[in-house]
Amino acid sequence: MSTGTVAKPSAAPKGTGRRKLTWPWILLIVAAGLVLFSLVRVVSGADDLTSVGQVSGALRLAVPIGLAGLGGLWAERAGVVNIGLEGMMILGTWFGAWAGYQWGPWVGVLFGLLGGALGGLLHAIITVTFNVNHIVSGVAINILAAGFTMYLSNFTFGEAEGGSSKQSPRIDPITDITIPGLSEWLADLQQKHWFLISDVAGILGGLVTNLSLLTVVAILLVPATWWVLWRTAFGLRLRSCGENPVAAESLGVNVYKYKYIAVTMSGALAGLGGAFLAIVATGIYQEGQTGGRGYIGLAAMIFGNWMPGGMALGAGLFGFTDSLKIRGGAENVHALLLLVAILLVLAAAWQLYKKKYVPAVIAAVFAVGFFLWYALTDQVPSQFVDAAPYITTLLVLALSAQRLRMPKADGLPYRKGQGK
Amino acid sequence: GKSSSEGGSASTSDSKATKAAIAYDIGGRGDQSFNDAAYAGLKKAEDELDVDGSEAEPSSGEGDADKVQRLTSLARAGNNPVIGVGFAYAPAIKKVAAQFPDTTFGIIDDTSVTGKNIANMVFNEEQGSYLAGVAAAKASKTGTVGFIGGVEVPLIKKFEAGFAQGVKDTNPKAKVLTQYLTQPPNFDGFAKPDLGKAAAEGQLDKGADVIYAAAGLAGSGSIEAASKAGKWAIGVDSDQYNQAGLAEYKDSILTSVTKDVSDSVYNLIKSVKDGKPQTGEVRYGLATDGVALADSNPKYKSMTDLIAAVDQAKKDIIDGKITVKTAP
Amino acid sequence: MELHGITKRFPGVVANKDIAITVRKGTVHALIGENGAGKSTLMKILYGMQKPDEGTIAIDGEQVTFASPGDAIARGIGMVHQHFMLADNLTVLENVVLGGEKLYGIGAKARRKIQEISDAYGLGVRPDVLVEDLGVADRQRVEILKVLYRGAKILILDEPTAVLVPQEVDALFDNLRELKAEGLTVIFISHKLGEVLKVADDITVIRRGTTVGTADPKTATTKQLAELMVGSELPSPETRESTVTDVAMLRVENLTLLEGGATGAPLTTAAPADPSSTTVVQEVAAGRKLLDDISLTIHKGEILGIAGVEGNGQTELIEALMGMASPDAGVITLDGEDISRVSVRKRREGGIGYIPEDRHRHGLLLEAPLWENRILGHVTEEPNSRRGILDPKAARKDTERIVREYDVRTPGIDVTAASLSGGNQQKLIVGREMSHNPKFLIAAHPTRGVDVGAQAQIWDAIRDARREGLAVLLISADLDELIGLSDTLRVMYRGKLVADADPATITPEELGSAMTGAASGHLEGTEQSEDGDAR
Amino acid sequence: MKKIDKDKLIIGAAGPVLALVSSFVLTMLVLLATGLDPIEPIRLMIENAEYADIQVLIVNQTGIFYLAALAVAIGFRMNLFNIGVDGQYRLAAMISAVVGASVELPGPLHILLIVVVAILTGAFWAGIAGILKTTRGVSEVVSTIMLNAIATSLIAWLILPANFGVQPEGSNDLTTGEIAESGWFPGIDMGQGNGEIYGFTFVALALGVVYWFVLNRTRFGFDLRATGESESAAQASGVDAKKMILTSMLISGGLAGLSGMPTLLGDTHTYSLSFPVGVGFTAITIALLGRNNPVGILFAALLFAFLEKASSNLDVAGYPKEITQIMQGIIVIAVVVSYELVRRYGTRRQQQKVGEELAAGGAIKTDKEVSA
Ligand SMILES: Nc1ncnc2c1ncn2[C@@H]1O[C@H](COP(=O)(O)OP(=O)(O)OP(=O)(O)O)[C@@H](O)[C@H]1O
Ligand SMILES: Nc1ncnc2c1ncn2[C@@H]1O[C@H](COP(=O)(O)OP(=O)(O)OP(=O)(O)O)[C@@H](O)[C@H]1O
Ligand SMILES: [Mg+2]
Ligand SMILES: [Mg+2]
Repeated sequence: MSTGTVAKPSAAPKGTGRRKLTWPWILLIVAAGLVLFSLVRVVSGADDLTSVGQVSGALRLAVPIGLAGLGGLWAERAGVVNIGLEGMMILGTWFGAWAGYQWGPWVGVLFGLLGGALGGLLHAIITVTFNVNHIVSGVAINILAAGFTMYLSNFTFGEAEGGSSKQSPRIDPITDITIPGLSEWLADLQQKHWFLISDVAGILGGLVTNLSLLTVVAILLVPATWWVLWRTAFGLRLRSCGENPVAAESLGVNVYKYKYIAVTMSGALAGLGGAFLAIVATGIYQEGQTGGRGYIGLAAMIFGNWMPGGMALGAGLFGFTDSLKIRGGAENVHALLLLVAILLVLAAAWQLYKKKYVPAVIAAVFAVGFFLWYALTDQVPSQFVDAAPYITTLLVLALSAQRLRMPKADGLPYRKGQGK
Repeated sequence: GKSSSEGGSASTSDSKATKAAIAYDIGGRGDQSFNDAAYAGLKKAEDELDVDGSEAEPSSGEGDADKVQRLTSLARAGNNPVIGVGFAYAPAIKKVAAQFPDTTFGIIDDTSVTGKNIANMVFNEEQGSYLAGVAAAKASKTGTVGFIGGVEVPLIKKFEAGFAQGVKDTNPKAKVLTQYLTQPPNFDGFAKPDLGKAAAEGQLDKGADVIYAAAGLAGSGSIEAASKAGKWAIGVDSDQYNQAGLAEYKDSILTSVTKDVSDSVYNLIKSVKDGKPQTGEVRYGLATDGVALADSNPKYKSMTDLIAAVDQAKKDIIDGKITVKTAP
Repeated sequence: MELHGITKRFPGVVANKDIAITVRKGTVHALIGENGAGKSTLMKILYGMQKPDEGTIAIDGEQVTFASPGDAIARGIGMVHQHFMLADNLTVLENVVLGGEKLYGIGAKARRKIQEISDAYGLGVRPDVLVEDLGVADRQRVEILKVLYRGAKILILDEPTAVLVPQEVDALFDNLRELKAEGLTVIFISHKLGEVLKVADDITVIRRGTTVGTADPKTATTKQLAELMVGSELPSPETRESTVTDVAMLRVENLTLLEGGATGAPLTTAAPADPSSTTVVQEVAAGRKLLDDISLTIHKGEILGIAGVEGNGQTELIEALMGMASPDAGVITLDGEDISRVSVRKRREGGIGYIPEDRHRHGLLLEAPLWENRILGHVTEEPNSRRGILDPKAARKDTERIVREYDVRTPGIDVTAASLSGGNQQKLIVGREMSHNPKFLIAAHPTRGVDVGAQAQIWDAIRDARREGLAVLLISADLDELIGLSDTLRVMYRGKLVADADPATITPEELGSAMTGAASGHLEGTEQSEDGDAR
Repeated sequence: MKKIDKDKLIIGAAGPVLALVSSFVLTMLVLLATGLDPIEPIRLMIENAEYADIQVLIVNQTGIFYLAALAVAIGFRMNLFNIGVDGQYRLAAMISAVVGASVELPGPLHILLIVVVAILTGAFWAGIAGILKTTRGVSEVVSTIMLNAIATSLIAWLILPANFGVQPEGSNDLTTGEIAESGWFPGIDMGQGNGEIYGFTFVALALGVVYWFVLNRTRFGFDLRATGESESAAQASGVDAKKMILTSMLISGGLAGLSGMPTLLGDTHTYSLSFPVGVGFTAITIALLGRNNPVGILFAALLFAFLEKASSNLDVAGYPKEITQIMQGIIVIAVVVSYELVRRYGTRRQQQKVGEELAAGGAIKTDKEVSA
């Protein structure tokens, strides 16, 4: 190892019994969550919690994170840690905008993909061919991508009409689709603020209102990734490179090839996330536009246990809280306090049931704390509102039992013909 | 040892032409906001006063020491005045101004450092915002208006305070929704239109029908959202009705609270060139039109009731009948 | 199939030198030779995983060159590697179809095919379990299935029996005979000469990279083979006179460890992917007893051997004794002191020595120099440190002593542990552990994968220490070693000590039947103890 | 023996040389491709770095980077990825500034108090990630990313005038109030307005020595390195991995907390909205570039400080400053790739030697065998 620092996210405790989440269970959990949410909304009166606007906003904020996370997933499933997602996203924003303002948004999307893929390819060359520590390479790519795009902006956007050295001219928007009738009907229903029904209507409404075509593409990429990686021969080979490349090699799989494909694809997806930011979310390229979303995407992927569905859940959670806070945080986040209090009560009850008294008491104390905070105030200070997505993520991670399992050869160096 | 500006071409400062310099705040030139406004002032001075202008950009994550070095280097190169764009330059100017008594230093948005050769160019943003509040309260049908601040710093809170006061004084029952986009030192809130848009959408959903965004570039997202919803937006800093990038939404831009940074820079340079350098606090308020409410939108002009109320408020403020708070 | 003039050089080592072998179609051809003789390398060449520097390969008279295993597979060659080549986190099905997806897809058709093959050869493989949950023998079968699935005509088995008990070996051999009857050719590598004689049609011996001879299994004896392999007589692990005292050194009472207990909390890194490190837990259900009421006593000067198929709790027993896992019940007493709740470090300081079963995972810092490896595990003890401060000078000096006394072949003490061969790594570990005069030594597979010469040295070291009153817990898959070295024998099965035996009279086969759960209680010499209540 | 030394020397020198040459060439190519003079910017930077005031800036920045990079490196040495150094650094600077401004103590005590508070705050913030990891298995990568953002919010709240902040009359800045002069760390004035070298820079260097000593000469350091190299082996050797994770996280956080001290005690004497940020992220690169080695990190920190400070006049001369960031990226890649190439060569050499030794040791008599 060149630097002795393959840092890897935590591995699951050995021998934890895996209980697979089956569909009925998932649906049940989702339903329970919804009821809880609805309850909190009705009690707190924060009707924005599940409004159409809130959900569609959440989606818009979640997409770039989710695309970055998906990118991370491709790379890490093939055994390459990709902390360079941020850089690849930056390339996506820049290339996407550069092509987008000149030749239209869809060409921009294509170039965003290509720009990100370029970053991915570089990462592949450094980590796969030269076997350099993956984190070093990723960090270097982040610096390089940021520097490179800032530098190039001076020569491109800086001279373009309506642009500056820090931002691109405006890009034509991509068509938004709103399903006529349905959208309004759901919005109306949501406006009634009925228990549960309005919530479901709001969520569904958010998913069909002002939906950019690129958002649709991004959402479809999640099941598509799952299908490709878990249901095709190509995917099996790719995953085998992340689990045991030597075994794959011994069966005639060209490990280098799959790693190259995976990491390039990873970059392309992150680049698409960047292009989304520039073209759909903002309409222009701006320096520093990604604002660490690549890292958050990586976090979402770890959160989701290296699985597309879990990753999407992580990105969604983040987008949701992010949207909550930006759309009138003081009130919305205040309602979240109640939710947290209830969840903590449930956690305490569960620990009690499992006869783990100390954690139960701790959870209960926190529950009371949060409840008091909720009851005694009307608003959460805006500073804390800002932290809501991050605190939520931490809380969810800390409360959910950690059964994360990264691909076994993730981040480890591999050289052809040197396996034992 | 030598200092960076003693040697080299820079030290040949014997030419008669006035040299002026501005040192930018984070973001630098091209931010289409604060820094660009300062640049516009410099540019105007170059064009009209035959001044030799130079600019210097900060690097990200730098400290006071770097700013001291930058200002020193600019001053040594013979620039006069040297203008620090933004309050972050205050500690640096305090140090450097003492060393260069013959050079005038300008600082925008700060009066905490003072000196014979320091010009503190400050704006009564709260006064302009008060007028915006009056206009918003008058224009609102729902009685709910929104304020969006880019980053929650005292400077932007001045905007909030003035706006809220203006609204309440006009319509005591009106509700002001307030939303800040980010917390310092995360200055994304001045730069990310998507955040401004999301925040505006949230406020619109809560019934706001006039939205005032003091959020730099992010404000364009708020304007977009308000326009799409068929509601009013109020712009900031420059007259956003005439801004090319926002032409699509101009009809929805009720008015803008202008803050004439560009003129303040120009004025300082001119004063130095004229041999009567400004010093001490140079305040730009309603009285001098340093801050003002734009009236380019024909629809705005047609609201006579509203204009009357705004003009009355303006008069009251200038006369001192109304004092506008600077903190919410 | 014919191999001709194969030469393969690695940096500094000639692994194969002008090797020539002819394998007849439809036979089992055994390849024997000591550690590092070059057997695996030769087979990897035949399998396309490595390219020969010189030499030719001909199959059915036709000359071939393989650029990758893919080419070899296409020519009908299949290989079961010495170290398992399985991805733990994939299912059996996925592991089998990987690389051969074109044959039957990756779905239902493939599943049916696997079931078909499994039934045909009685492999009993379940396609949808995770490999992680399989025991070693099952993994072995998956490996064989992988090869059969691809329709291999030539089967290479590199030390397939190293981890199997005699009964499992017999089952494997039955399979091999069946395969042979179907016209398949098998190349079989083993260190166990008895097995070789049992199953092979031809034998080729390799020493130091070259073929040194062939033998006819019908006439040759193991002794002859051994001499051919090594060039001298084989050492035997016999202990000679007993040194057992009646002073109890280690006493374990009612030790119980439940699944999902305090073992390995979630930590910094995942263990390096090493499929050969088989901490196998068979079909673990939450709360299952990994160690079930274990009681044993080891006296000063006694070697207690534990026999058992891997994955029956030996690893957990070691972890519990070392303090790496905290047991759910039971008391461990070392030299009269209760150490049940004492940390690993304190136990080590208190005189427990540890030769781990997996030296790469538990015994060495592969990328660190030898002298730092000498410190590992004894960092708080003399001469490595004094009052919290390391003493590199003393440690280096002592490392040099160990290198000398234990004949560790190395150019110096500053090279990394990774650059030593397995046998030399093991000698270093033994030397290190012995240097702190342990009262009690845990020796897990102390000679696994180790050269015969080094094997003898390690045995000597253990015997010498035993004479001076060392108590030893010996765990080994090599039943000859176990029987030869131990003073007392116990058999472990599903976390329980189910049987005991007298090493003087017991045979490997009898031991093997107890290891598979077929016999229990006190195993009496030659008379079969089938009356023991089979659980 | 002499031969080995020569080998080592050549191999040791080959890496940096290869890296320097290739990054230089690549940077020139980028400049050429955009139609700029390829040499001039580099010449300008070198010239700029000859001035005393720039040198002071470089030295001071090196100290800051060095501390933060040590914080990152100590985590890396045991495979912990503390992305949260930036948050720890900011929070520690803020809290210690508050404490420092609110007390009056005699000189050394005052400084000591501030420093201790900074260490504790940084350690506390990193410790949250450590606790979450050891008790709940939350990946420190995720938790430190989150904690960075949470630190931002927490600071924004704490610095409100209603809480612990101060808004100086006439200023739009928020500060924590000025620390009395007894709490200023004396520096070395370089005269002629060239600025001061922060006294804390020397503390940073001393800590580099301590870092080396602790890691290489103490039991604790050995355990830490062992855990980083092989967690399983370390555990078997008696290291309590959980305790180790927590301890190193605390140390890392403490060092991160210290990295705000040069600026706070030597320059600003207050924490304000314009306190430098992003140090912790640059530090990750520096630690990786310096290969977590105290001397390597020093050079890497110096290099990065040079690139940042010496480029200050590039924009005035008409060259985009961003070129330095491109150079940073290229240098990191060039360095690690060339180190890897050299390492491969070196490993091959070493194995060759081991092989020769083996061949010499185990006398082979292959050819005299008989076949049965
Ligand atoms: N993947 C590899 N890359 C480089 N060198 C290797 C590799 N695998 C093995 N070696 C070299 O081969 C030598 C022996 O390796 P290995 O441990 O496989 O030996 P062995 O034949 O099993 O030895 P022993 O007989 O002692 O068990 C070592 O010197 C090692 O450096
Ligand atoms: N990848 C490699 N790189 C360098 N040397 C190697 C490599 N693989 C094997 N060797 C060397 O080749 C020699 C032969 O190794 P090989 O694995 O073929 O032995 P073997 O006969 O299979 O031994 P064992 O009985 O231990 O399996 C080893 O001593 C080792 O030094
Ligand atoms: Mg072998
Ligand atoms: Mg071996």
